[in-house]
Amino acid sequence: MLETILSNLNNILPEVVVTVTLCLVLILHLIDRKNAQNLMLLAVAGLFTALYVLTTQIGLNNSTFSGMLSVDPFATYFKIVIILSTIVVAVMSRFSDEINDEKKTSGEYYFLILSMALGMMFMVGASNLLMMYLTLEMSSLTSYVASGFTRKAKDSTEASLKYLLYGAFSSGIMLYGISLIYGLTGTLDIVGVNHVLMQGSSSQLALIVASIMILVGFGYKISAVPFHFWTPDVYEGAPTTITAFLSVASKAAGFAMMMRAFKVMFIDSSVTSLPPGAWTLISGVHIQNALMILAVLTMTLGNLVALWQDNVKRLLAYSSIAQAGYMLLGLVVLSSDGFAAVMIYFVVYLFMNLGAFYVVMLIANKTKSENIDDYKGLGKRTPLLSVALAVFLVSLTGLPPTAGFIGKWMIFLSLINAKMIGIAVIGVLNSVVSLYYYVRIIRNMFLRDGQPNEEPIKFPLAQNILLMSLLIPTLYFGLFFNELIQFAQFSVQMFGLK
Amino acid sequence: MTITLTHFLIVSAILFSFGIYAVISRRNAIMVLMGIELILNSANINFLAFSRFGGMNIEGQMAAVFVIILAAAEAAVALAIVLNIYKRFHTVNVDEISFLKD
Amino acid sequence: MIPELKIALAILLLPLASFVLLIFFGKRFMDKAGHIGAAFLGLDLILALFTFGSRMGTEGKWDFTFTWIDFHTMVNNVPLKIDIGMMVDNLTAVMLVVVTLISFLVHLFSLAYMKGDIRYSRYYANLGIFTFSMLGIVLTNNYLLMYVFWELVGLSSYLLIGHWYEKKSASDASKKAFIVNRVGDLGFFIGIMIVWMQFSTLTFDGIFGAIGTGVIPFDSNTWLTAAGLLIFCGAVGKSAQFPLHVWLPDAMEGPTPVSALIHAATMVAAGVYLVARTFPMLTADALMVIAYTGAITAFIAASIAIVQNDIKKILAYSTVSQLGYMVMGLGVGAYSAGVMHLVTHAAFKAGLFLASGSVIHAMHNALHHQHDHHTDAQDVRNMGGLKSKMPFTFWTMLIFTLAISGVPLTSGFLSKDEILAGTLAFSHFTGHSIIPIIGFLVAGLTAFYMFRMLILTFMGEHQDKQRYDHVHESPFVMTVPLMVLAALSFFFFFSLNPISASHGWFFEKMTYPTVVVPAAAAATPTEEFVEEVHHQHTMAMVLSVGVSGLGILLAFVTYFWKKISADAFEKTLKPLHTFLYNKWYFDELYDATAVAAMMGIAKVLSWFDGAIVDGIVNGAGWLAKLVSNISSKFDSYVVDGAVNFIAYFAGLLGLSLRKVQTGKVQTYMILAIIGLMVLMAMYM
Amino acid sequence: MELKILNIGILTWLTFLPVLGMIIVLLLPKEQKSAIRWTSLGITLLQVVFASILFTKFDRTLAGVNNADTMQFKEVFNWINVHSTGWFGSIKIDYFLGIDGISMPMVFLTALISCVAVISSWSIEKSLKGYFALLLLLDTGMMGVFVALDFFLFYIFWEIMLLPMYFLIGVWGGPRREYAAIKFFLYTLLGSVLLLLAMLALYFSVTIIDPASGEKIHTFNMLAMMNPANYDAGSILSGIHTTWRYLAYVAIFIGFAIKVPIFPFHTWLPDAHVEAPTAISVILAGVLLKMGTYGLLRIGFPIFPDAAMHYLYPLAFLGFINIIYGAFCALAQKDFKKLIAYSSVSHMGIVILGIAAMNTQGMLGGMLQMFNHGTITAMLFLIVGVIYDRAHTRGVDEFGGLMNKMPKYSGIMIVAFFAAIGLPGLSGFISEAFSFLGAFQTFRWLTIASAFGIVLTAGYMLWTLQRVFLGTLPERWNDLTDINTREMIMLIPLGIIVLVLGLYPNLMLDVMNTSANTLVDFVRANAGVAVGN
Repeated sequence: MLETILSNLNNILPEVVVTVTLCLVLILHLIDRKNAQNLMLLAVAGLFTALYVLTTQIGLNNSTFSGMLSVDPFATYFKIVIILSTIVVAVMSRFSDEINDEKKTSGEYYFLILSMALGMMFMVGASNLLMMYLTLEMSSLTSYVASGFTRKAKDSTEASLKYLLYGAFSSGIMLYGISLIYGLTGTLDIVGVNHVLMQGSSSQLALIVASIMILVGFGYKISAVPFHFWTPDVYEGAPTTITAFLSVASKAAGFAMMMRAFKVMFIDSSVTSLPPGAWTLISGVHIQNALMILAVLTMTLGNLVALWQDNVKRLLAYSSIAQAGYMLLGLVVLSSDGFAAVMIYFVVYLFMNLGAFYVVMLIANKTKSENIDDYKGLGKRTPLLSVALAVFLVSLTGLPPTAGFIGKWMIFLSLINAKMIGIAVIGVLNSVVSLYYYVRIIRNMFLRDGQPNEEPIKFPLAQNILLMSLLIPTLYFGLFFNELIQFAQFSVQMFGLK
Repeated sequence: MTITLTHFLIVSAILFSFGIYAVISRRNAIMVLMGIELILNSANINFLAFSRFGGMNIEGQMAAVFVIILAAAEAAVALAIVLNIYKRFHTVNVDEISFLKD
Repeated sequence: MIPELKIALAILLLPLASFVLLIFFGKRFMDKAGHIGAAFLGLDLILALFTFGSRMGTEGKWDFTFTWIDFHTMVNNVPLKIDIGMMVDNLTAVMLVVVTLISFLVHLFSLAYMKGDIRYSRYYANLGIFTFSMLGIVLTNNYLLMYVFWELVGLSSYLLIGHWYEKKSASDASKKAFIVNRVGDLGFFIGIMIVWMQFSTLTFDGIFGAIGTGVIPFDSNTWLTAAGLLIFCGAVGKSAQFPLHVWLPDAMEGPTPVSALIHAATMVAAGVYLVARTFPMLTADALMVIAYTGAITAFIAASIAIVQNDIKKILAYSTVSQLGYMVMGLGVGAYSAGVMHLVTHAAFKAGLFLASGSVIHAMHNALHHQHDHHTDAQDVRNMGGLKSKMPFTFWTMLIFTLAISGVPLTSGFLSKDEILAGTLAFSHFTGHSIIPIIGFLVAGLTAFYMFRMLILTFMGEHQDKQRYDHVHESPFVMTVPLMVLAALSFFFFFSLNPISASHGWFFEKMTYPTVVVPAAAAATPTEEFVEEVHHQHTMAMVLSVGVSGLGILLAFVTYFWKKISADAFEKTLKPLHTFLYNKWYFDELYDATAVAAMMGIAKVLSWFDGAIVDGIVNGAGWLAKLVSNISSKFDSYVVDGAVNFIAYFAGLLGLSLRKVQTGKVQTYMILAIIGLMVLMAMYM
Repeated sequence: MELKILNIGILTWLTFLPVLGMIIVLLLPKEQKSAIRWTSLGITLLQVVFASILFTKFDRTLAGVNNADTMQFKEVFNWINVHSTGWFGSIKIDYFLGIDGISMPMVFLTALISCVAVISSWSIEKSLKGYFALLLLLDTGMMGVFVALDFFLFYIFWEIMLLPMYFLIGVWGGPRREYAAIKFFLYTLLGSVLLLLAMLALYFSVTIIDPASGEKIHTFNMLAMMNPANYDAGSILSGIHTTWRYLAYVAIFIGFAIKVPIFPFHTWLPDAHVEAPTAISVILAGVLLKMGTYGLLRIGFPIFPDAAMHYLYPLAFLGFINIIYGAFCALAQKDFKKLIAYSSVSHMGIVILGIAAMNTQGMLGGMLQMFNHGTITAMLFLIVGVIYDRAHTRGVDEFGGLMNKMPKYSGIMIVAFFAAIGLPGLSGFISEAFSFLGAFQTFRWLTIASAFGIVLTAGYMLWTLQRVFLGTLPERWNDLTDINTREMIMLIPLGIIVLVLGLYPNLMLDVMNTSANTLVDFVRANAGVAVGN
């Protein structure tokens, strides 16, 4: 018994490392409350260790804890995304005034970040419905707290409440769905579920109800319309760092879990006639249309509403909803290249979105404002930062030669390959719409002049280094995406499937 | 009459509906949380009923136990947040706490 | 390329050289610019005379063709390429002399006339480029180059008319001239397109050769006629034929020598030359249209000329009328006569203009002396009695007038009654007797208004005594050209027989080209026609002498002996007079129709562009905003109502994209549930 | 045909010299204004030199178009190579540059116009570092579009131009610059996303044998897309006259039509031109508009011969509308620059008409018109710029009598105006004449109707000329100065080209001729060939 556990432990070594780190952070915090710097360094060090361990796990493809968790390339890929974004967020938190104001509790802050990360890392591996629910809740619970971290700020508090209620509510519905699935199939292990469903003879209606109820839970996590409503409010209210983290890491985790759940549960592995990489759903599972509708709604609504935002954080919130829409397109394709596209998109998204939030945060530090009107004339006051933000926004729009283009390009590539022209057209038209609001920011920075007496803003080297480490990949992957695609396509394979 | 699976399901369904109704109609945050508890427990009933009557494995009951624990944890976090809300807003009526909006 | 053609090429390039020299270094030469220009042209004239001489000795023609652009591809097994080149035949040779001679004389004349002009060197430069392009027209052997030089004379005429462009009227006139010509050229160009498409060549020989072998555009004589007529459009524009004649009178805004060179002798004759060149491929129908166009033009212009008072306007309309004459001549088929009239007219009409220029010059100086800037120096009513003051001018002017009136012993007489004979023959074959009638009528009118002008200008006596004293004869550089031209207005230069040109050298050399039109569509065969002309000749001569004599008599009776009161006439025929005086209201008509339409359309379209096309697109961009604004009102109204599902449902349906983000978390949950139900509903 | 400098292909040099310049400019301190100016000028001049070398070394007898072997100065490197994972098959994207008779004149034009633009930007003071950096980046984008033979690469360059253009109009433009800039941006992006979809559809329809590995792979290679044999049976764009092929062609067409711009996608043009600074207007009209027509020739026609032939008449009709409509709009303008902008619409219409003729003369005429319009309209915009710099107004009616005040200027102006009118002896005439001659053989009445445009053109051009240059000079302009040496330097070369091409068009025609013939024959020949089976 014990040795099985131990043997399993090195399968989840990265998680273990993170766990240890967060304990250490807590202890260090108890030792001296003042020094946030050390806490951050400790956390980052731990994360890097975890990252290293992860890299050793690449290619590992098995399941552990009696099928509860699977440690496969798919999970590993997403874990890397999560850890990377955690590192970035951890570092950028050091530069955030909001966070630094909460000196006494900065230990708790890093603890929260790390435990969120931990939850997400488990999410991407979870291959049992119960496990999925638990891990989802695990990351959610910490997120609720984290988004309310700056207790003095009313917004932050309100955000946490809304997040809590909405999250608990929708995960509750998801749980009900899970219970129904259990009733239908008598098992919670997704591979098992798949086997039962393959034999057919299970009630259509119940299956639909159940699967859509589960969809609610996922939809909430990835903030897909119409389960997105919490997103703008929480993103606006929460500290920018947490917003950034939620918008990337937790979305990634949600996506990973959703992809795994739907693929493993609903794939019809008996069908062999298909071209390699494509697959079909078990007859009677209509999840595809549902996803399609969700995707279209999500990006369209996200973009249209974003046109109206004057608060940059809120604007980025809607933009991230729209981005989720694009990624959903990758799922709709129902083929491994669609999944690969989504995974590539996430790496790209990691850099550009975190970059955008990071710049917004830095600017907010100085100007104490997130209002788009206060961005006027920034191009003169802080050229480097403005140019960087411009690049991130252009990348979010998806114009070459930025990484964002490659992300969208792969999505549409897979759509066209699946002959889904119509939906592809909707997608590209959306990206045209999105240009308008992204450019609004750029316009204010460069085309408009701010108040006459504004002096230039300078930023310390450390902050610029982080900026660069986000900016350079955004441009690099725009032109040299060989390895990225290579790695993503390799990582699509999940445990229990070819 | 003998109690069959169906009865349990009906009960849980009703419970679920009550939960939903509570969640969206009660103004007091605590009450909303209660509603959520109802939803979770309706799910629990399903789990137990299925594993008992469906002639199925122990998994369901195990799930129920986990859910109960998790519900407790959630309640703890939730109450902390609600407390904080009260500090800031001097009310726990969710519909009065709507400053973040378009 | 044979040496003769090398010389011809030199003739072509000399004026260009003069242009280049003067346009770039003109300022350096100060007032010597004129002499340089004149020198170049003098040399040119000598070469031209030489070419003329050697040409008349020989048969056939000199031609040089080369491939300008080779498309390296085949069109129905014929290599597609554009051949261009130059040629000299008798017609060309004559035209060379005419152009260079008159151009030279004008250069001379201008030395005095344009003295001290602000843009003296620019003026001579432009004369150079004009002469160059004009020579180009007569030297080319294909329609492409023809069109090229055609446009270039348009340009130089534009520049010269607008020489005094500070005057609004001048710049207007130049613009009008160019654009009206463009209309004609449009037709010309379309004609070229048809020809090119059918024959994939643009050389005269190539085209006529092809037609000769029975190939015709789109295998229909109609299209052949169309092609001919479209090319004729070019002539209509350049030679100021009805309905495009309106630009020529305005063109008198240019300096008088320019009028003499361009708008009397050469450029306007280019149209006639074009018709002559195209003659072989003109069908009967085409010729008919051409004849009528000429006739109508001749009549309209003559009728207007009667009542004009501006000496240059009178001459302008007489020019239009005479051009109509030539075109009519060619139209009826009297090829040689038409061409001959071109040449004779060039001489005496240039003379008339230069003479009038000399008069205007004198008047100007006189007026200048007494600091009178109101009196119009060009109004014949302010003149009179200048005979004794300016003898040279008067006598030469008299000769020109006789020539244009077609009085025997003049060159005009010869060419004119050949044309009239042609019209008679034409009516004999086709029965269109209206043509000869107009012909003779116009002959009479011409004699009348020309002598009216002469009498008013030189005879009677001058009203203003003091001004009269200040009038002086012009210097020699101006009178010498007049005398030269006067000499050329006598018959013997064209035919030793004073009463018939048909056996003179001109007709010998200027033989009819061989018509290649398919017999079905062709006009009367040349031989029969010439035969008939001979029969009609005497008749024509008598009649023409008669009518012109009548005209002259009437002029003297009215304006010299004043037996008939012109004013009384004016009174009685007031409406007619105003109608004629206002040139049949053509300008007004065109302004009211074509021009107004253009500008109207332009305004409408540009508004349309700004408002509609753009508006639609922008509108699409803002559609989202619109929709959500409208629905948001509706929504806010509903949301304020009781919290009930249907209301929210409706609100959601109402695409209230933004307003649903109320900030109330329970609203969100409800919406989520609705979404859930909708999703489920889709499968049930 | 190979030409290397420091073992780097000349086309790469041509394309990326400006980037080099941009980096230098960015490294230079703000204060070093003259250094920045001279660097940009040097770079662009070097570009012109290289372009001229190309022009002389270019082999007139090779056709190119759809044949990789006769493409000249080729450079092929593997850029992206994702090994087969069994789904898309391998993704291979080549860095594939090369030019033929279609692109050679455009390359030369781009180099020339960029250089002229730099000179005309000399007086820019407002944050000129950024200005020149963007200008050079733009230059790279334009050059890249004309030399890229791989669709993906083409698309990248195509998009790279957008952002610099946006800033150049938006920051250095006139009063309504923001509106104009975003309008340009949105329009062009809309066009290019459609292009993107068509590109992807093509990608999956075309398969070639990878010379390296020997496996079957999809490709973005344009030349491969032109070969009917390469289409997979049953792929989206296989077959002939299928709805998908039509849709794809229309998508591509709209993408390019917006750039040309073809009615009704033209409304961004007047705004952009009026607001943009002179140099940018010059680039817009001189080069960017040509990309649309170039795209049609390089991609639209040869890849979709059937659709191209099927939509030939509509295309010509749009050309006709452009000619007449543009001319009329120009006739009504009071703003000198807007007037010229609309004249561009009209003149580009002639290009459309010419290439729609789908025969040698029309094609040659259209291609030559592309080049000529580039030079002529550049002159016109520079002329407007000169007067605007002095008078700070563009109202046509506010001037008059400049002929006396600014003789040199007026001399050049006359050349430009009459070239635009299409006066023989100047370059405009030849190309217009050929376009019409060619078009007449395919569309008789339409061409006759379009030819009416030459009258209108004369109308508005001469009217403008009269209003601005003739007549008497208003008092307020008494202190206007004639153009200075710098302005001469940027105008004279263009003037000379206009004159030389007017007298000896073969200079350019020779370069295009073979390719034009091949293109026409290819399209006509393949219009009936079903692809992919």
